Amino acid sequence: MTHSDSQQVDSALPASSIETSLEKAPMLEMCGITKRFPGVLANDNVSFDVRAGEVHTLLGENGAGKSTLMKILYGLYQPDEGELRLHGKPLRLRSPLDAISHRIGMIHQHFMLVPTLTVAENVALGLPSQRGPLTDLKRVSRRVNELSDLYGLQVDPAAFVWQLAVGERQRVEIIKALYRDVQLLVLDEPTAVLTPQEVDDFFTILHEMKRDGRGLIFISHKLQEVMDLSDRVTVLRHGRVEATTTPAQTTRNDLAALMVGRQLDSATRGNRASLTSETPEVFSVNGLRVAGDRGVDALKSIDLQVHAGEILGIAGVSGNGQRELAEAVTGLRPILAGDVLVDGSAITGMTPKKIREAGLSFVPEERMRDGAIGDFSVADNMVLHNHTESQFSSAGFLDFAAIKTHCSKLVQDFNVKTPDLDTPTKNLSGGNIQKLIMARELASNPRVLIAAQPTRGVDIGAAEYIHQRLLEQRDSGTAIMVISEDLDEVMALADRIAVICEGEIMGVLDAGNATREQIGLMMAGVSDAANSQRA
Amino acid sequence: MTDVFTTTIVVATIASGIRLATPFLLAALGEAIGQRSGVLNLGVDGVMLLGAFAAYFVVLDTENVWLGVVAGITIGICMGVLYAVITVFLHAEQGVSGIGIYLFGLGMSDLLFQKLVGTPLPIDQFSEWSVPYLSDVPVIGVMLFQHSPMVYIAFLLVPVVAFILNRTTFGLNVRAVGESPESADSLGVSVRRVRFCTIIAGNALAGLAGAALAIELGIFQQNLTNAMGFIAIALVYFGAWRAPGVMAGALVFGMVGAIVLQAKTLGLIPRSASDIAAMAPAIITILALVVVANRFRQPAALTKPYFRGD
Amino acid sequence: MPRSLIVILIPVFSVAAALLLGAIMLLMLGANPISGFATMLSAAFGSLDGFSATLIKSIPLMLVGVGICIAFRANVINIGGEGQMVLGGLFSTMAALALPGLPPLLLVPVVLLAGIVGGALWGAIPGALKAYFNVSEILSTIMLNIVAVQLMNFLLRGPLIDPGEIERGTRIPQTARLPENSDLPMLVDRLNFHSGILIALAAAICAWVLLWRTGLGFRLRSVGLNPDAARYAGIPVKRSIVIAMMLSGAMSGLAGAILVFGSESHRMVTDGSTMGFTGSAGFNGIVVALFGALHPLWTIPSSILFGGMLIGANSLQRVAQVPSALIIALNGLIVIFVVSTEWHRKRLQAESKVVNEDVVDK
Amino acid sequence: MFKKSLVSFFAAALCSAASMSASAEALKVAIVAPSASNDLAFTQSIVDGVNALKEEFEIEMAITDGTFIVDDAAAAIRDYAKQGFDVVLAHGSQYGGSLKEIAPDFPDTAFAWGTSADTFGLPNVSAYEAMSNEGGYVMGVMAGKMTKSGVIGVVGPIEVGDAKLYVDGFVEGAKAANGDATVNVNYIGSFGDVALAAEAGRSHIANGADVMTGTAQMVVGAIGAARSKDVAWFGTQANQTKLGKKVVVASQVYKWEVILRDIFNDAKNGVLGGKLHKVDLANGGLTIEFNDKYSLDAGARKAGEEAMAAIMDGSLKLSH
Repeated sequence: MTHSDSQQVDSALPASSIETSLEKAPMLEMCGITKRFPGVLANDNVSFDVRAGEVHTLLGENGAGKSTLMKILYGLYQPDEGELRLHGKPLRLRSPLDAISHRIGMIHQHFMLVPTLTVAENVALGLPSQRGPLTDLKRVSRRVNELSDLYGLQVDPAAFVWQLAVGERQRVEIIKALYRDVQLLVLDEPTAVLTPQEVDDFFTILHEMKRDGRGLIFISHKLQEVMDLSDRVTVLRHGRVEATTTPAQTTRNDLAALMVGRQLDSATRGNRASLTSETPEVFSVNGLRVAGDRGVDALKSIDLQVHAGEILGIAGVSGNGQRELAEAVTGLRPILAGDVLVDGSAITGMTPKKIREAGLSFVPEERMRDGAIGDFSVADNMVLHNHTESQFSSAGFLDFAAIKTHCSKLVQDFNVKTPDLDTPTKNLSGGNIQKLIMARELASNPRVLIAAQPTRGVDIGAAEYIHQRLLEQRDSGTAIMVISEDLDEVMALADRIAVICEGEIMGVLDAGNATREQIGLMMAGVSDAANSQRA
Repeated sequence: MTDVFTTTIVVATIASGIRLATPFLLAALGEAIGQRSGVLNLGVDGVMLLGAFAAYFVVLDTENVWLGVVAGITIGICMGVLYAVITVFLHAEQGVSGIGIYLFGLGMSDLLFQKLVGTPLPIDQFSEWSVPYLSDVPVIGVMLFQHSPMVYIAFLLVPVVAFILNRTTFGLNVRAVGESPESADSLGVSVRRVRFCTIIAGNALAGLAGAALAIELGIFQQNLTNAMGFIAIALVYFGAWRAPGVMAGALVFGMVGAIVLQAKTLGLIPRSASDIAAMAPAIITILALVVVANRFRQPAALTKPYFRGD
Repeated sequence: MPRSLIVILIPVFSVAAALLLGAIMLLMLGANPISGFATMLSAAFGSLDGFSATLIKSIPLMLVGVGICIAFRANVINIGGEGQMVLGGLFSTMAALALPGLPPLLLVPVVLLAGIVGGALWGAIPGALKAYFNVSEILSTIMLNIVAVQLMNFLLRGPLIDPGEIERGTRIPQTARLPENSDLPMLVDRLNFHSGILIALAAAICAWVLLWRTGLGFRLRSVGLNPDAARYAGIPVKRSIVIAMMLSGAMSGLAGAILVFGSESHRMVTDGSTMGFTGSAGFNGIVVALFGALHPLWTIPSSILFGGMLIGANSLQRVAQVPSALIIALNGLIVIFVVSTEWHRKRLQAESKVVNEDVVDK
Repeated sequence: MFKKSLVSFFAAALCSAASMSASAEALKVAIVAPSASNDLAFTQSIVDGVNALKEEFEIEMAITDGTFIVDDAAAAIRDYAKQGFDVVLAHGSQYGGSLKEIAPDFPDTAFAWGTSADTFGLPNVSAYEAMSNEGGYVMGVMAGKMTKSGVIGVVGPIEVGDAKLYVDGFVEGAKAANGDATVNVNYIGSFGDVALAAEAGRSHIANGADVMTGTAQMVVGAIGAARSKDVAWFGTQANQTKLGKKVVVASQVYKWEVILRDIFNDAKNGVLGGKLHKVDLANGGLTIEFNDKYSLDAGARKAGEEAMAAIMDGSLKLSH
């Protein structure tokens, strides 16, 4: 089923046409790379190259082998087979230090910044100092300022990284790379934390770097960005190269098909919920004020309402209070002011257990940290929240037979692929773990469901399935709040969209006629757009 | 008359507090360096004991206190290599392996003492060294500038350690490795090498602390340190992982001990309550930990072994 | 199969390596290692007397070890076993002194319960400090050990002292002989082999049931493995940490009570140090639990083995004049070797599992 | 079966290695003591005592030292009794409680314990004690005469037993010799904390003490302080001159052989206990050993010797 598709695409893109469009000799080549881990073939004879002044995108689902390949390029892993060549010469990278000495840089998806150090210290880290054993932060700061001016990256070298917003942290990462004068830079999903407008600025910087003759490897699964930015695109699947092509020679749908291995159905979006003034308001948040981790208010008096049978999407750039919102309404974070109501009665300040009993379920954003216990079995994780209920325990002792029966039903209902119920959950794929969590949270048919980043890092097949289940749940009358940084997801799922920025709701839009641009502006903190909409 | 008497007592108490603080300070500075790079070493007390025995044995043999100091540091370095191999290369759980080091040091120092020495013969002690000019200053002179050389070394190490941590490339690496080893690794800083160095430096200081103690006392005995190493670890938390803070902690601990001791000597504390008074340093440390734990965060990677690529 | 065998054999090999080092040390001490180990073996397991002494010695190790297991499963490292044992001893002693008239059937459970309460209380303090004030339990337990020993000295020198000691003016810091009704019943009178071992075995089994068969154990383990996920699922994480430390302390407290009521002297004595009362069981229990893979049931054979080592060490000292400090050093080496190989054992175990999953998948 | 034969093989191998050819008449004496047998203090005194009698009696001696865990000591006592030792010396007052329970199980074994004055009314238990307040008094008198600053320091462990007796005697003597002298007593609360004992010594010196004493094994720290500041020191339990050749004035030394002789003779004659034994100045069980290298003020020494004589002839009664 999969091979015929990929072959079709391959035949549509003869290798010769690629050659003609980019004649320059490659700066870096990775030839026939194979990397095995116990039980996994992460890279299977992968070949990949980058030319100076080019953006070469690496596209693929989670687990397709992108990060392994890039870790090999950065000296973090050694390939089992294959070799690297830089400017035609064989290259052996034993550690990041080797990569750095060859002016290869990497901006990781999770920023590699030390929060307790200043910007200048982070930039200086790992570099020899002009003053021998002593640090030379003055000189570093000067150079940081120069680079800021040159590329338009405003950053205060004396600021501590923990004080910086996410966008600023990314700038620090870019400055780190520029300071080291990288000739080759790997960018791992760099736009995930940016507003659409910030993405534009970011692309300008990348174009600037291309013009300097640097080679850029761009890793993303946002197909539109890939089409906009790339000179070439290589698609990885199951550790193998599916195709290398250019945006001019392909389409978004073709890329998606290559990535997933089959043609995707066009978005299966059910009808929008039809809300009338009579639709009961099941979940609401009034004047909610919540403190962030650093003591500053993360949420500044926000109001939200979700009706029965409705999905409210919360859109926004990461770190604008989404996490705090989810934690506050689920009882995991103290509330400074305001109320949270389920069916009109306040659940403010209750323990998470009481809140769950009031009919609120929660799919957390960090599934392996907050959603499930990796070392627990599938069955244990299924009853994590309700093992005390009389159906599963009596007199404090757990009834394993009842738990097993309950779980095997859920595993079937939600199509969780697991060898058995005793398998440690960490051995499942991300998609299956997320399905497990969904099964657990929906098993009680909750009045309210809070789903944070429900499909982040999940393969496309599982994501489709999860979206389908969310829509079904909505249709059965649950009030659902989907918090997502993936604007496409919010626009596809939500009936109404609330945009959050710096702890404030910039406005609530009707999903039917909201545009990306409008939402993008609101994500950046412009609320005017919303005002006109509200009427 | 009473005024002079009181001043003398205050001066003596403070000087006594400084002396009591010295071995704690040395050990705690070493522990702080290790912890800033993300390594907890619960074996300090064991290393101190081995350092103390090594110093005692060498001074007994050579009658040269400085050779004893060298012996203490050397044994500390050896134990540091052992601990570094265990925790950095073999990824052992730090809390428990530290207990292993402690038990090993506790047993081994006693075993060696019984077999190699037996009778607790006295050894040469440090002679006090008065700082020229400064020691003649009234009050302050006696209090601060008439001590054994170890006291000066310990307190001079405070700015040295602070300087290394805050102003040098190595210190920058240490702080980065303790907070975010993956970030440091991604920039080519070898997490292993940094931790190896800090562990060895920390254990060398623990060995030195033991040597300082044994030579200061002029004697060795089974379990000479009496859990000092564990208290030194607590002082690192007390001092929020900063050298001056650690110094403050050691001084508070030493001063409380000295005040209790002085009060007992003068009969200000009834003998029936002397056990209760002996709890004071521990209780004060717990209270301080409560305050510090909420104000300061420990190095984020503390106790966490680093695996590349996770 | 070979891989899973390796997984089992690694800790055995690491202990063997430590013992080999111990043999080298014996040689350097001028003792024949073979006859040295033989002395230890025969003293600890070679006769009924020796074996009963070994079992008696293993009681506090077993109880403290089981407590360590419980705490460790909730990701709390309890280094306060020493202090908790002291408090257990003090509370049970006070109960026996306060209620001398009760019949044995009542008094024995009462004093043991008092010991449990004392230990639990001393464990709950660092638990609460960790849960609510973010104070590292490693440090607070160490400090509380210091406080406990001074408390013991104060009470045994003052309020609890044997009135006879005041009369005679000798003022040995010990209580009067505790009421005979509170003596632990003997299993074999001739060997002074008391029923404490049954209590310890029962406690180990209870701990296993608690951890793997009850909702409370489920919650403790989930908090230990992933406090964030536990919190999200509505499990009270802070309370669970306090409970884990309380249970752990209770085990040590029980050990302290058994030390008092199963002792030859049937009274509580202090030499001014915790070690004099506990025999370092609070620390050795960590070694025992670790060697027992932090599993309450494996802690049983582990504690008997280490109990035997301590008995053997005493006889080694008597027979071959090898200081028993050797055994402390050897215990340290065993910890070091076991912990150093632990990560590799786990990795091998995980790898063999991953391979198995693949087989199942296909 | 196999196991048993293996064990017996090892046991046999062991016996041949460890046992000495003991004649039938040899008196088998076992010592159980809390600290090391070469500690220059309490434990060494009893070992030296038994050794001193080796010429008079044919003695086979076994020692279990460093037994600060009371129950381990109890196990050792029981074990020696089982093995058929004639005399078992429980050398530590904290062992009394255990001995009281063990002794009735072995009516044919002679037990002796100290320091104490309590035989529990058992026919096979003797108690022995050292009137250490007597030597303490004598040295207190010398200290009172010697002091120029008028301040004397005492470092004690915990205020119990033998330590308390010695300190009380010393304070009494010092006060008797020099009514104006201040005697600062500091019980540091531990038998083991050498560093604290050292600092307690320094604290005395800082408060003006020019003569010090102290008792229990942690005083080696305080002697170190005395040594580094050249402050005179009086020792007890064993001759402590080795610990400070320049500062130790004199030591009260326990000569347990004086009473052990009686105990051994009794045991040979079938009297297993029920007696109280005392070492004191009068019976020569306590002696004051002076350090020849220390030039002691003749007046002070004379005052001390006079006090000693007065105690020995009974003309001076101490308050204890």
